Amino acid sequence: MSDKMKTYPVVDVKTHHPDMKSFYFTQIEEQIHPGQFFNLWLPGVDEKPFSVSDVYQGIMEITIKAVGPFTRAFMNVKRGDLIGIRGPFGQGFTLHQHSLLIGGGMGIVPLHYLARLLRAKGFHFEVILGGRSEKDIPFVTEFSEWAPTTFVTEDGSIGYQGLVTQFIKEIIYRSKLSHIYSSGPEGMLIRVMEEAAGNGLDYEISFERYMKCGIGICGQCVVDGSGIRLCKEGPVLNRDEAENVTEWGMTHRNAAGKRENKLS
Amino acid sequence: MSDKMKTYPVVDVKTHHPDMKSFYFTQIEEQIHPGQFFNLWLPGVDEKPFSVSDVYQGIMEITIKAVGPFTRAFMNVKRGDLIGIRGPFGQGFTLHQHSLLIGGGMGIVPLHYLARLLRAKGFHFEVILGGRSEKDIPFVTEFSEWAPTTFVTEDGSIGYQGLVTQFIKEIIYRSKLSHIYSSGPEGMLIRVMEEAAGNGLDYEISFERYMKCGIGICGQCVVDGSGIRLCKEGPVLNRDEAENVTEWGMTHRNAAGKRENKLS
Amino acid sequence: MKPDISVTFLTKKMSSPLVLASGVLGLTADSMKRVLDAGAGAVTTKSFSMEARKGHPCPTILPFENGLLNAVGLSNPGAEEMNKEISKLRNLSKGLIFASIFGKTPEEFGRTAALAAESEPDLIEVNVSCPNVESEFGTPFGASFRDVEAITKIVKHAAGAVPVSIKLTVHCQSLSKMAHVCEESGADAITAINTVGPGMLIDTGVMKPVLANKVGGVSGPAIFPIALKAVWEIAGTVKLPVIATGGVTTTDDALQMIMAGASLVSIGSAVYYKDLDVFSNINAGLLDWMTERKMKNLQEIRGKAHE
Amino acid sequence: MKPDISVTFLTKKMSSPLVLASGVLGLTADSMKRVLDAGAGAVTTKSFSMEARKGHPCPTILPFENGLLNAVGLSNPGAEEMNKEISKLRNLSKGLIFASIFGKTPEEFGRTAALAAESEPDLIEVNVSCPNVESEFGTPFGASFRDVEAITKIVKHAAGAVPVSIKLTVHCQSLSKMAHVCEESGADAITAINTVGPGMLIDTGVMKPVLANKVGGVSGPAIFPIALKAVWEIAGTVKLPVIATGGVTTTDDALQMIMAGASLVSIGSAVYYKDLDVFSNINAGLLDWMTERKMKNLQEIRGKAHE
Ligand SMILES: Cc1cc2nc3c(=O)[nH]c(=O)nc-3n(C[C@H](O)[C@H](O)[C@H](O)COP(=O)(O)OP(=O)(O)OC[C@H]3O[C@@H](n4cnc5c(N)ncnc54)[C@H](O)[C@@H]3O)c2cc1C
Ligand SMILES: Cc1cc2nc3c(=O)[nH]c(=O)nc-3n(C[C@H](O)[C@H](O)[C@H](O)COP(=O)(O)OP(=O)(O)OC[C@H]3O[C@@H](n4cnc5c(N)ncnc54)[C@H](O)[C@@H]3O)c2cc1C
Ligand SMILES: Cc1cc2nc3c(=O)[nH]c(=O)nc-3n(C[C@H](O)[C@H](O)[C@H](O)COP(=O)(O)O)c2cc1C
Ligand SMILES: Cc1cc2nc3c(=O)[nH]c(=O)nc-3n(C[C@H](O)[C@H](O)[C@H](O)COP(=O)(O)O)c2cc1C
Ligand code: FES
Ligand code: FES
Repeated sequence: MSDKMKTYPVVDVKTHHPDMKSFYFTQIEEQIHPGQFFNLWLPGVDEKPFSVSDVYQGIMEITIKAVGPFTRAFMNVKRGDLIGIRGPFGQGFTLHQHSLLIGGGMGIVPLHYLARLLRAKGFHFEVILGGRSEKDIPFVTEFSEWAPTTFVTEDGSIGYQGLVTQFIKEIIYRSKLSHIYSSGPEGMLIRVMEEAAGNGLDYEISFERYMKCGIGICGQCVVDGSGIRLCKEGPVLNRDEAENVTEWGMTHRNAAGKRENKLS
Repeated sequence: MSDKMKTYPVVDVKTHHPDMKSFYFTQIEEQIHPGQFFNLWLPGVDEKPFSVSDVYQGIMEITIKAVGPFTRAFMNVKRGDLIGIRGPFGQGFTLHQHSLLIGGGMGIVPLHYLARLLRAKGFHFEVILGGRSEKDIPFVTEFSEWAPTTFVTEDGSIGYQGLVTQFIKEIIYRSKLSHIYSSGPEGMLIRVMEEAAGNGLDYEISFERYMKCGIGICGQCVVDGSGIRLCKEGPVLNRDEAENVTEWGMTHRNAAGKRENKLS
Repeated sequence: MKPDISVTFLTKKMSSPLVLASGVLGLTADSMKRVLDAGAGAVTTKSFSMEARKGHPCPTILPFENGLLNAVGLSNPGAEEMNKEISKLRNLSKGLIFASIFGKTPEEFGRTAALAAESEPDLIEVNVSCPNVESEFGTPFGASFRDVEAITKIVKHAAGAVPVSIKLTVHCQSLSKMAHVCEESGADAITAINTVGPGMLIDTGVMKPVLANKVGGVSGPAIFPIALKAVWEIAGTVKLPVIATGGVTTTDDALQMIMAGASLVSIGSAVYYKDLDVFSNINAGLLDWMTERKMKNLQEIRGKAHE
Repeated sequence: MKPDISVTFLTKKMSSPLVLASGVLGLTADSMKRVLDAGAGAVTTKSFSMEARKGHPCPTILPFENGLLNAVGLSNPGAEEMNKEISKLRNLSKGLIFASIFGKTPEEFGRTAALAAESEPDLIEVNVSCPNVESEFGTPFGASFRDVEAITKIVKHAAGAVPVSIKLTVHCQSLSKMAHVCEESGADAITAINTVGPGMLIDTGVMKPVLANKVGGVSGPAIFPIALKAVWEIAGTVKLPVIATGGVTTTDDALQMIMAGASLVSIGSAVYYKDLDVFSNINAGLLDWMTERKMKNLQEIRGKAHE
């Protein structure tokens, strides 16, 4: 896998539910860091960015939720189909002791692979996962097995009813955690940043912006403030980097590069 | 130095006589084998092939005799002038014990560097050098110092009067030599090949043909028979390779690639 | 005396002859500031039109063995939005700002230029040569002497005091004639070249062209000699300053462009090959080269390859 | 069943779809035999004219970062000498022999074709597109629909029973229109493409263009996507078989060309990049690829990228 386009066969598909599936690929030569992403090309359709949800025994897993034309088309991908893959792109998470993983919705995806590596290192970590309802939360079983995990759903279908951000402070203090990893809807991420700052904690957060090239030249994924490119210097930013960005929660750019107000 | 064009300053010039000079270059990174050649570009004039006459203490020596427009123009090159150098090209000599070096005229040039390396290995070798007269024989002093050397000139101005080929057999037997290196006018080389074959000896001979690209694609330097390229598989050929060539002494190709009869 | 790589372009001083080429990171004030901070003397915005354009579906940009293939499809947020970025950037940096524009008709080029001029960029660069919109607009304007003449005149008129550079493609009958046309139509500078081709890449697994647009323009190291020849030809033909663009990734490339006659050297794809360090690295490389040769300024070597 | 890479070109069987491109090692029977022995299904001679030509002074061929730049200047020993080589090669090998010709006028193209036909090559390839002789002959004939039409007709007539392929350049207004012109003028095949550009390289030490001819055509990996697009466009337009040429160095490149519609794949610069093994390596690569996919012959994938 590289910056250049190459197609790989899907070696397996796992259906979480009809709108969320994992796809498996082999022939992974390079080291892939959790939080990095790949551009997946569905020939004849489009190419979009997706995080790595797992790398295990030489097999890479990508987990996709149907939310629009591309991801819906992807739900029809079957074993043996050829998918174009470019990457891994961007900077991922670095591994730290005593961390709290805070994930919301499909943002949970990169935290899954992160959790596998933290666990392999024998590091202590805890997890808070949230979503609209249980079916919006991928990898419930794995996280539950791997670490103390708090679930929070809007409809209470699993775990607590509420928002993940309500539980951060308590867990940090209870378990003496010193590093935060987070990924999810931007509204949640902003609250995480505030919590972390309030508690003087370092963090690494994975953000999303509209991406095209993945290789840092089209300018589509730049954020206001520092002008950094999320596909290249991100998608995972540390505290210094994230705090220099001025557009969180306010604007993002659409496919034309036009600023739109962000509602999430 | 590489296949790509780059200019290097001449760091020194040594005048053997007004029509024969050595030019020195530094910045030699690669290993250069004796018998290999470089293409030298005199900006605004032309680019032509020249053997390496020496590499010593990181300095490369090229020795040129004025015979036509290009080489005459080269006699005006001074210290500090920039010369384009591409190479080293082709296959050179391999190092053997108990060898006889047979050189004629400017063909002596590559044998000089070969002799330096044979000597550095502590190998035994003897030398026969010929030319029209003493001034056509480069490196008289060095060869005389380095090995038992027989000089043969047409005018008797140094050594014996006659042709080098008259002395081969005698020296081989006297000194129990088993390998022949040769370079010089093609007429001489053909006689050397005959002598070697007659005495069942292996040899490595450096041949010349009109060259352009130096990188094996223009086809200018191919020889009839095996169709090998002297710039790539040569200029030094071993016995098997040389015997498969059918055009020695008969034809060669001019700049248009047209066969001409060879008179040398 | 220490050598100086600053240059005067038209009437303005630049700290470096290096320019960010249009289409690369030229979307927002903050990202362009980053490039200026990285050492560029000027930045060119992504080409913009009156209205926003979404561009083609992805893949739109693909590295191949020795270059990039792109069919972004001139996606841009439209003149109004870009003008805001230009004005914002003006307050953030002292670097020069070149506004790149395009249109579907000569008249639209004119209207876009008039809009762009409102933000008072240091130059309006007129992209008459993008190959990515062919199927929509027919052959690029840059292939036609008549179209280039019409566009140059109309844009010059609309741009008022803002100088105008016409960005040419090698895919025309004669670059020197085209350069003459630009000069005679009132252009203040010429940018050369845009991408070459177009080209294509096919994935042999699915047996389909990889770019969503099937074909795209070739940029990067692959096109360097072609761009150099174009710059040399144009600089040898007209007196206008030339902004050299195409495959520059090293100090030596930049020097070659300047020796061919370039006033400025524009860098796009090298941001992929060398990341943003490419600007400071080439600046430093130019200084070293000049120091070694005891040169004072780049004027001493400009156009030398014509002698 | 084992896959088979042999192909039928026009009426003749070839052991491999690979062809040696004109201008590379195509000077003598013995060197062309070597290329056929190395795995090519056909060899193209160096382009020849009525009379011998010395070509330009050196340097004539220069590697750059990602390709070759050449201005050999169509040096060749003339038709008479080349006919001898072709006849000699016929006796040495079963491989197909393509005779490449050029002329200074359409009439001279005709006369050279008539001469070339005497040695009964399997194809006469008509080099209307060499950029290296521009200054001598003006713009290459390949840029003009009218010239290509005239040359195709005259050569077809002169060639008698020998089929004719016209070798096109991308530097014309429309490749698809040009392909139509060839088809309608009676061509039996189209070869695409010749070198791109021309380009230039400058030595920053002496500040001069490096090629003696100053400018030269670009070939090799740098031009692959441009050649691929050209082949795809031509094969999508006309029914004539296409001999694809330009930057092919790997099995994947050859497959892309075939999927774009190429009947044969011609290889020039790769002899520099991969040496003569390139032919046997790509042959083996094609066989492996077909074996993995249980394909029987290349016909199954030809033109697939158009679907
Ligand atoms: C770094 C990164 C990692 C991601 N990882 C995953 C993942 O592991 N699993 C997953 O299901 N989704 C992931 N996404 C989101 C995924 O890219 C979008 O869901 C997908 O592009 C939507 O395309 P669509 O055509 O189905 O929907 P659309 O209707 O086109 O869009 C739906 C949403 O996706 C966003 N989107 C659309 N195109 C892009 C694009 N090119 N780049 C970024 N966002 C886009 C839109 O802004 C909108 O918010 C990730 C996004 C980024 C930037
Ligand atoms: C592998 C090789 C190594 C050589 N090493 C040396 C050397 O170390 N010192 C030295 O003085 N000479 C050497 N030569 C010969 C040298 O290349 C020619 O003397 C030179 O090219 C003559 O050019 P000119 O314009 O001066 O003469 P011209 O009048 O053009 O030619 C004089 C002679 O040189 C031959 N020649 C001309 N051009 C070429 C060419 N491009 N390639 C090969 N032969 C050519 C001609 O056939 C003729 O025999 C070598 C040649 C080869 C092929
Ligand atoms: C991704 C990408 C987008 C581009 N977009 C534009 C554009 O919008 N307007 C334009 O005039 N040129 C555009 N170009 C062309 C570049 O400005 C430049 O002319 C060309 O790429 C050659 O320079 P380079 O090799 O340094 O990239 C684009 C090039 C690339 C690679
Ligand atoms: C050194 C060299 C010489 C060439 N000479 C000719 C020629 O005489 N006639 C011709 O039609 N094409 C000539 N070409 C062009 C090639 O045949 C081919 O079209 C081009 O190089 C692209 O293919 P490649 O990338 O595989 O080399 C020459 C190319 C090179 C590199
Ligand atoms: S997606 Fe193109 S710069 Fe980030
Ligand atoms: S000199 Fe060109 S092939 Fe040998």
